[in-house]
Amino acid sequence: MKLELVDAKKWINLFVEKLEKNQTDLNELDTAIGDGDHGTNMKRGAEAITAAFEKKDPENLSDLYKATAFAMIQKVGGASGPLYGTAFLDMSKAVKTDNLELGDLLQIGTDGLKRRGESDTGMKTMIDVWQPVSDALKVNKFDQKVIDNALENVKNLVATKGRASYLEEKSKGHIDPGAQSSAYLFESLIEIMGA
Amino acid sequence: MKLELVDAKKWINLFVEKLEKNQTDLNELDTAIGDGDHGTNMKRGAEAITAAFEKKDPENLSDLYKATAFAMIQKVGGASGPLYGTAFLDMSKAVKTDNLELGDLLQIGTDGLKRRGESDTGMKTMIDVWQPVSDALKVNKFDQKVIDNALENVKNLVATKGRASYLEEKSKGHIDPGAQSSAYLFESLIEIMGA
Amino acid sequence: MKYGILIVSHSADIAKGVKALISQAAPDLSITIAGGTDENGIGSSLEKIQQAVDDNTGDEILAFYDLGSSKMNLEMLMEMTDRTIHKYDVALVEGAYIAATLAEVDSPLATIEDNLKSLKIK
Amino acid sequence: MKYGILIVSHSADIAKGVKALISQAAPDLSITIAGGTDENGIGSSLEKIQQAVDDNTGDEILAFYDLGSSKMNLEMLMEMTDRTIHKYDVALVEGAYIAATLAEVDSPLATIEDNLKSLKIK
Ligand SMILES: Nc1ncnc2c1ncn2[C@@H]1O[C@H](COP(=O)(O)OP(=O)(O)O)[C@@H](O)[C@H]1O
Ligand SMILES: Nc1ncnc2c1ncn2[C@@H]1O[C@H](COP(=O)(O)OP(=O)(O)O)[C@@H](O)[C@H]1O
Ligand SMILES: [Mg+2]
Ligand SMILES: [Mg+2]
Ligand SMILES: [Mg+2]
Ligand SMILES: [Mg+2]
Repeated sequence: MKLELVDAKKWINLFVEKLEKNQTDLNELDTAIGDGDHGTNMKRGAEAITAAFEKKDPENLSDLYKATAFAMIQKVGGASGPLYGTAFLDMSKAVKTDNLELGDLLQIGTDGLKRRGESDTGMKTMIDVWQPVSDALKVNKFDQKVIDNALENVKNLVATKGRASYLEEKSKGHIDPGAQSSAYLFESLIEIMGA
Repeated sequence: MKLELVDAKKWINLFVEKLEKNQTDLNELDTAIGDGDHGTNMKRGAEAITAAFEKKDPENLSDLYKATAFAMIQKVGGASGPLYGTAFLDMSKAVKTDNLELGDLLQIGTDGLKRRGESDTGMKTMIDVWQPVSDALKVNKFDQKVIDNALENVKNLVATKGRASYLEEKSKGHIDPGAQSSAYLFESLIEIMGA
Repeated sequence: MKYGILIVSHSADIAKGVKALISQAAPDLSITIAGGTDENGIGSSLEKIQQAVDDNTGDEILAFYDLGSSKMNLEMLMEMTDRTIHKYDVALVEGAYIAATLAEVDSPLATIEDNLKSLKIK
Repeated sequence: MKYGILIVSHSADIAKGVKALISQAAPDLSITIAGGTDENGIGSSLEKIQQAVDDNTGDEILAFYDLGSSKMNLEMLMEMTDRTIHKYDVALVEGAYIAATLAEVDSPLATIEDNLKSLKIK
């Protein structure tokens, strides 16, 4: 499947809503294995996205993803800023010439995360949600279960990237905050896909 | 030879005078191979020594060296503080039971420098003045030439301890500021020995 | 055993900033600082270190410093105090961050020191 | 070739303090800093990094950072700028101090990088 502008807008707006609603939960996850600010960071990013869309309503997919990327890059203030920012920026570039299949598009975003984070799956980061979601979309098997499984998997991992990696074994048993915010992103996607 | 209280007091007071007079020169030496504050640091120490002596006139050698040590430790603010401080503190302890021969006493001070600095001769520090002066005193051959030779030698060394060590080869050709302030200390000693 | 963290820096600003940074990851630890000279210039102050040790409520103290005179003053204090202070010759900011993160979750000293090993630069 | 120094830290205080500390040993270098978020909280700001790069008058820039997001934002900026920036994965305070000391006396890049090697911890 491919996303058209109107649905993609709904997607990002839903994501923004969830970030604003779940700020405290994200902070709590980050308190357990990080510095406790992921919710606050993403809330700042969410507000910046809304402000950017209000300032100039994106006219195409590329602009939409670019505005999302810039808001994240400029306002998040934590590692998730350049990470989400790079993912959306790479996606923005990719859709410029061609409205890609969603699985392929998200793979480009995932590759952006890997590049920016010098990381990969299995390190207990947001990548552990992005990658399975991209994979599932490529074979048209994407649903809530994919996200639930990814979060379940991430919970049991030992972190080897990001702040949580300093905790080594003790990072086990906690959901990675960036994985959770990414879960909100893709739950928003399910909602607009179902609609 | 041994130093009696009255002469030792003159010695330290002369040292204080020289430090106050030569603040700029010491800063300049430190600017070349360090952070430019050795004169300012030693001036602060000198003032604190004067203040301590005014507050309570030292009644014996041990008190004199101890007051000197504490003033240095508390007020210098640079590496030379704990260094001179340790040297004089160890000397203060040593003279408590016995008025030692000056060469032996200064050797105890020199050993204090080595312990505090985890350093030795040949590293382009104040030790390269203290050690030859102690050695010369032990064999009754101490004069200005000993100090001049020590400074000449220190100038040609490559620093391996203290800030100057980061400069490696480029530290060569400069007199170490701590060696110079130590030269003032021992030139003061010559002056009172001659008198 | 709850460890406290002691930061000794040539700069009052660095010390203050490190405390703010690591407090985020370790809000439950006692983190005390000694930065700059008595007059808040660049340098170090035995008195400030003494005060920071006195104020630290950790059972034992993990201590981090930046350069030469911070180290020597810290060692001087260690000879004078009866508090147990572990001094680490590691990167100041990064070492203090990792130690605080681990101490916050009650990691044993062996684990903390094991993780600091790769940060030894002094 | 006169090198400039760029300090990227999660904390505005750390950045300010490092600048004060290394300026003592390297008064002639251009040292610019990016510390904390846009609102001066703990975190990093691409805009501040951008500004610090713009303000740096060194021919090339030697850059030092503390943790994760400082690094990523710095790398992001490096992809966007045409200034030559050398980024070092070394201890922030100690690395910046040594680099500044050497750059101050016009040491070649090879010497500076050689001396930074033993401070690599990231
Ligand atoms: N190197 C990395 N690669 C991929 N993801 C990372 C990396 N470092 C951090 N993350 C993600 O970023 C999240 C933390 O974001 P946030 O709390 O906003 O940043 P910070 O750690 O700077 O406070 C982590 O939960 C993790 O998912
Ligand atoms: N490890 C050491 N061992 C012996 N002497 C040292 C050591 N480190 C520094 N010094 C001495 O201290 C002097 C510098 O003193 P000062 O400028 O007051 O301190 P700082 O380097 O902290 O600014 C040097 O010139 C050197 O003689
Ligand atoms: Mg965080
Ligand atoms: Mg953070
Ligand atoms: Mg100095
Ligand atoms: Mg100094």
